[in-house]
Amino acid sequence: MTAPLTEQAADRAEGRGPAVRLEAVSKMYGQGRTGLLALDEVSLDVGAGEFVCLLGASGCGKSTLLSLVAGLDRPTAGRIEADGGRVAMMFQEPALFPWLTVSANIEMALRAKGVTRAERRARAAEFLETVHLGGFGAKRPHELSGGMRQRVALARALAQDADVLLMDEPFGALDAMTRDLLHDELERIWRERNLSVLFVTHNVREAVRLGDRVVLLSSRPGRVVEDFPVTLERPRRTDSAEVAEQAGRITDRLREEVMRHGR
Amino acid sequence: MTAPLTEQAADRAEGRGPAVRLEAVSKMYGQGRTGLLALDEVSLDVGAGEFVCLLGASGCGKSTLLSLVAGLDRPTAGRIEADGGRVAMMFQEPALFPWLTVSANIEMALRAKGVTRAERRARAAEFLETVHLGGFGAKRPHELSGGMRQRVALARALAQDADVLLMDEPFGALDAMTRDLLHDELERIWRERNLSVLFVTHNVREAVRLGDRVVLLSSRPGRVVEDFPVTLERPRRTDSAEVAEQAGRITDRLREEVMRHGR
Amino acid sequence: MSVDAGTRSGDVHARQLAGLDALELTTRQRRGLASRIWSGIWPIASAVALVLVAWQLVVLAGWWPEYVFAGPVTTLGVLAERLGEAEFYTAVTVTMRRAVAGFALAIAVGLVVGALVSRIRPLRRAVGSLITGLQTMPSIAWFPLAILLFGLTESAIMFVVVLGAAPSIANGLIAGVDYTPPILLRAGHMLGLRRLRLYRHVILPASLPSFLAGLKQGWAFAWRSLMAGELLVIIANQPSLGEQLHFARELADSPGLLATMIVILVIGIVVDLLFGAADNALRRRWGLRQAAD
Amino acid sequence: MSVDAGTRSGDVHARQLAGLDALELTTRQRRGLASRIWSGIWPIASAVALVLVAWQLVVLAGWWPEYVFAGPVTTLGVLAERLGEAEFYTAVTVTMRRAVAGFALAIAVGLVVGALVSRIRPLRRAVGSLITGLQTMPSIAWFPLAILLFGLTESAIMFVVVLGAAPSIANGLIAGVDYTPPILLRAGHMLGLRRLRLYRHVILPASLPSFLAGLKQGWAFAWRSLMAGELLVIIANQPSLGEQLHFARELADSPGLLATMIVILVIGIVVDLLFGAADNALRRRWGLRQAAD
Amino acid sequence: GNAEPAGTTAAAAGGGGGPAEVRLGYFPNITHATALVGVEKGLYAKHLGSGTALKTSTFNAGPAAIEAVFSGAVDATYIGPNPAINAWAKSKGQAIKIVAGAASGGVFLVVKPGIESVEDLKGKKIATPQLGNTQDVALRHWLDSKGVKTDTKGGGEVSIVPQENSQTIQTFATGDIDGAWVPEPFASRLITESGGKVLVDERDLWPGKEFVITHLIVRQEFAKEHPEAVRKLIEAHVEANELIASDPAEAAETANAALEKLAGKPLKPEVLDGAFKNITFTNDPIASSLVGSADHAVKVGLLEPVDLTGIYDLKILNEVLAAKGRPQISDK
Ligand SMILES: Nc1ncnc2c1ncn2[C@@H]1O[C@H](COP(=O)(O)OP(=O)(O)OP(=O)(O)O)[C@@H](O)[C@H]1O
Ligand SMILES: Nc1ncnc2c1ncn2[C@@H]1O[C@H](COP(=O)(O)OP(=O)(O)OP(=O)(O)O)[C@@H](O)[C@H]1O
Ligand SMILES: [Mg+2]
Ligand SMILES: [Mg+2]
Repeated sequence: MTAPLTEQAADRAEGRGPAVRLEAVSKMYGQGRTGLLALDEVSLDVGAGEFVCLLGASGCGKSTLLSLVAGLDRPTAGRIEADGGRVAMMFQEPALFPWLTVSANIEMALRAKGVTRAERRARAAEFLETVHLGGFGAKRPHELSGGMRQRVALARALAQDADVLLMDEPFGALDAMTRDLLHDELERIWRERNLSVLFVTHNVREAVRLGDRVVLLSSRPGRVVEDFPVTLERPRRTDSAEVAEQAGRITDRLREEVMRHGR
Repeated sequence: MTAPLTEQAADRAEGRGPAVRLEAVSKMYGQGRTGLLALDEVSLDVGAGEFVCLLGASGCGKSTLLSLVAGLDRPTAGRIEADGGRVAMMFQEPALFPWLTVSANIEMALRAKGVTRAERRARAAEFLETVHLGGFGAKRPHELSGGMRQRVALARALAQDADVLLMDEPFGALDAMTRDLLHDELERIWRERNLSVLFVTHNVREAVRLGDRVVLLSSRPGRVVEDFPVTLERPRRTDSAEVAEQAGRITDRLREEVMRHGR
Repeated sequence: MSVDAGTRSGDVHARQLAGLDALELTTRQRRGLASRIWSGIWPIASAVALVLVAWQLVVLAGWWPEYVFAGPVTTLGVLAERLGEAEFYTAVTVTMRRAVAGFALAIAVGLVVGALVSRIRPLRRAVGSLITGLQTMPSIAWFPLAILLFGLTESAIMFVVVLGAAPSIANGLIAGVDYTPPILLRAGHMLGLRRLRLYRHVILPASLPSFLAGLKQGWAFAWRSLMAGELLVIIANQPSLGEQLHFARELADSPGLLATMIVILVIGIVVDLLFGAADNALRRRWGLRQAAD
Repeated sequence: MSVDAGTRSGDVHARQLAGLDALELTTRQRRGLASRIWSGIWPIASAVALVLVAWQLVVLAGWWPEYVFAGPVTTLGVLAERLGEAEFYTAVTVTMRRAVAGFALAIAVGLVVGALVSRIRPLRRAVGSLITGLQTMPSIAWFPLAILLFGLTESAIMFVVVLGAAPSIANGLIAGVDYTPPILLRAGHMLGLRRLRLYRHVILPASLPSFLAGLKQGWAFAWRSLMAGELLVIIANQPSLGEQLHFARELADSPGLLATMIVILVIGIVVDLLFGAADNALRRRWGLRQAAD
Repeated sequence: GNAEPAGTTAAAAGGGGGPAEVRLGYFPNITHATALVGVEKGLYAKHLGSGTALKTSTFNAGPAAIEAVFSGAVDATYIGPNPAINAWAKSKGQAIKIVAGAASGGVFLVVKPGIESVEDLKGKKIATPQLGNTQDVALRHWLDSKGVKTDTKGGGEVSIVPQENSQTIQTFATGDIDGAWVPEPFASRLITESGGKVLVDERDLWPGKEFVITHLIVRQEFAKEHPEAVRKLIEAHVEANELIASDPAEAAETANAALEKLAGKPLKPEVLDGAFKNITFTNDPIASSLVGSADHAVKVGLLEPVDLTGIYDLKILNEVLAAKGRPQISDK
């Protein structure tokens, strides 16, 4: 069963189309016998200003879906519409430029928009503060820990000031506390900028904490299994009982799905 | 306060020394003003056959500690003793060899030990099954998803048949189900081989699910804040109430610690 | 705005994709064999045609008399005539044999030297820079030494070729080693690979792209050294391309010179295609190219 | 078994560390300046001493008369004498000026050609292999064309130098572009960098190591071409190293030839040190070397 | 022919009586002593006058000089017989003319001691400067005339190995070759340095003991446009040769000084003396030897038959000589 759009999302979407729409999108890597079907007729909308979380087993095609939406790859079949203006993406790896300092990495996001040098620097410092890395601007990526690199990548994605934000496990390498802090920051920015977010995570609570909807993908090939509206009032807390309860239900469904595929 | 060795660990350690012993180990990156103290007089034992989990905020020096133990880097001060024979390490990144197939990457672990070609192949296939990637042996790393790569790295580390296993967020990119399955596998192998494990994670429940002890590091510079023995009976379940309860206590302590550092 | 699989409209998203096309990032539909051959051939064919036309135009403009700068017709005539003679094939065979043998030797030497220099720090300090120094030494400077050591034999030619090519190959390897990602070295180390085995299983494969580039440069050096070296010892009954090139110039034989240059170019291009094939295979394996282009 | 910071004992763990030393993975204690200079100099000094001794021994063995193979004493005498003459410095200046100017031009040409060829697929198909083809073309083949186009001027020399060096530089850039990690390209693309800006901000910096290697090879080609090209036009009152090399050989002047070779080697080494410094800076920035070695 | 009145040229050149510049080429080589002395003593500049600048270029070998003539980068150059024949043949008689001779003689077959006769040469290796050049042809023709078989691929009873003269010095010393048919100063060097012995003096093989080793060629186009300039070059050339003839020792010194300037190193006194003694500096291009040498080359299979008729244009030289009251020179 596929859940209908939630009222909230329907509200938001009113008047204008969804920010991102996938219609029966399939993606095949390779061809013939050695080919691998990563996505199988996935249909999914992300309303304007909506926060959609994507859950699914490892290797089910979440990253693939994101790179299709970003236009980095072409679907084998189906249509993708992305009306939401500029798209920013945070990859599963930090993908920082090793030859630039941390600050310059973030400034690169502003460069394409013609921001002046001084302002770039100031904005980069701001975003570094946002991800709790103030004072690390002059370091190079290889001097950072894994989690710190991930946060720089987050800062870079946020600095782009895009309308659609695609995030691939952005908080995977962070401890619970830092994660909580960044949840708050992300929620704040999402609200302020009225962003549309497509957010991949393995942490069900995180998905419930952040999302307007939680979309569940099946194991390889990825297919939309279920679309859970999250109607809890914001601000939510990751360790609140309601989030835990909702997360529990989704986890059960996810487990069921994974088991069905014998994995 | 630092907790004493648990009885269990003390039992295990009886007769022989700890597998890994750190005595007042400090690590400074760089020098002088731009230098960064990553670890500050850390003392820590991992008993033979003990499973120790390491928790700490992002950037507090966990990976640094692991690479010191692995002998990949030298401490600025202090002593490290590693009596546990062969040491295997699973890095925070998968660090797979891009020019080798998945199977060959795993076989590389066996190569150093002079295992014959046919046996290497068979063992690699076995380990791929263990990490639920049977059938992916002929693929190359770039054809895998992030979580799949991490699992290959796990398979490679397990294939080394070492006595001490250092693991840096090995399950960070995995969904809860796959993670649970791999917890069971890891616990089984740990028991069978009587491994000594030093396991870095951000997931407190995971730490409680797996560890004999959970060691908490403070924020930068890393220092041992507290050493929680976990006496719950095995097999444990990540979603059991006892694990949740213990994890809650550790989380509180961790939060307190992180807050104290204003981060 | 929308993107259908296969077709594109002129909107922002499609333009992004077009941008990516240039990046060779997209996997593209596999085309028919005929169309792939065609797309492989037309650029080359049109480039050749363009060059020939431009050349003919220059000649027609009459800035220089034909005996100073021969036109394509004359030159291709001479070339065709040569292609009909057995001596041409002997010359190509002799030269290619020397080039391949010398290059193989240079690879062996370059590999050993590069491996040693890149891993042994005092050696690197001592002779690291000497390698580039040797590279800049013109072949003719070695001729006297070559003859002292080997007399008037083919070995003297080989000596010059190896001295020309080995430094490039060593340098390529050293650059590759220097830029091997440390994480892979650490991974190899943790897998218990030490020294030679670390070299063989981690460093060498990781340096392969750079090493391949070094090989390509090394080939160019080997070939140029050979062209010069073939004058060093002119061995009975062994015509060679270097000799032909030299004589064409000596005799102010413009069509002959141009014909020899074409032969050298064609050989160079064929060799480059071989390197290119190796390079493509490498990049495909490493996941650096995804399209079937 | 144990490892104290700073000291090592001969156990397993320490041996692992020793293995890593060779890997340059460990950060090491910063040593005193004197000891660092010493450790930089002794390998070079001992290498030079070794060569000189071996050379003298060969000469003492008396296999060849001194005028065929001069000994170090004679050679260094000639060299010292030259160092005392103004003409030597003029020659070095003239040659270096040409080398640097030609190389700079070659970089410009190589960069443009490399950039175009690496990004435009039909162009690559059309002329990609030609670049290596051109690289294998000996300098002397270009002489007639150089004189036709530029007469007996320094431009003719430059022409030969550029044709020698530009292909290497272009090839280095192309190799670098081909091996740019796709994830960085994707990241740049998502940051809104397209075409030229993607090139400038992502592809070029990512290709820098390979480009630098190409530059080094290009320098060697430029220099060799120059040594040959300086014979093309012997400009009055402008002595040059290429000329000196040629005349030393022409006159079968063994000490003169060896002295010139030493000068060429030293210049090559100095240039390599400059490249080495650039390379080290690059590697330090990229985190590819951590030790203060 | 001189179709253009001299006055026009003078007017066009601004009253200097010729082109603004005359570009002369030569080699830093003892057989080019005429040019070395003439340039060193300023004879060319003097004859050309103040309106016409002399620009000299030195070449390391024939091909570069011919390339320069073909491309119009030099107007006249001193050069050996082979490149001149090549230039004539390749351009089908359009590019150059030989307008004067410069040097004769100075070529020897130098061999290891112990080789006393042609018979002793059998099974030995003899070097020549280059396949198909005058010395190479001379050696082959001489051996042929003595009934010794050779071939152009290096086989036969005597193995002929073409190699650069500098290399010959080395290979003769190391024993890789047993003799060499080479011009000065290499012949003298083989004798003084490596104890070589002269087996044949090439002069003995030619009627009148004369054969061309260097002559002066001009670009036909240039000669057509500026016959006056050519005349002045030849006047200077003749004067240079006179100077050499009048005081050979002085001339040798001057030439050596010029060599030192150009090549960075003077010849050793004994080599200089030997070489200078063996070369005759003459205005006669010794046409018979050129034609004879070409015939020999055709005979031993190193040259396609080539018609050399018209390669000489000695009209101006003869006018200059006539003005000085000296005998005419034949182009046959
Ligand atoms: N470049 C590629 N070539 C071939 N197969 C690929 C490629 N990229 C991904 N795949 C395959 O597609 C499937 C989906 O991969 P994807 O990266 O989208 O998974 P994911 O859902 O992001 O998983 P994870 O949670 O582990 O990151 C996987 O089975 C993978 O093997
Ligand atoms: N090579 C290096 N050079 C300089 N500083 C470094 C280097 N590696 C790590 N650091 C610094 O040391 C500190 C600890 O890093 P480390 O990688 O050990 O953290 P971590 O605990 O593993 O963090 P995470 O959970 O984010 O992976 C960080 O502040 C980091 O900036
Ligand atoms: Mg993924
Ligand atoms: Mg870490």
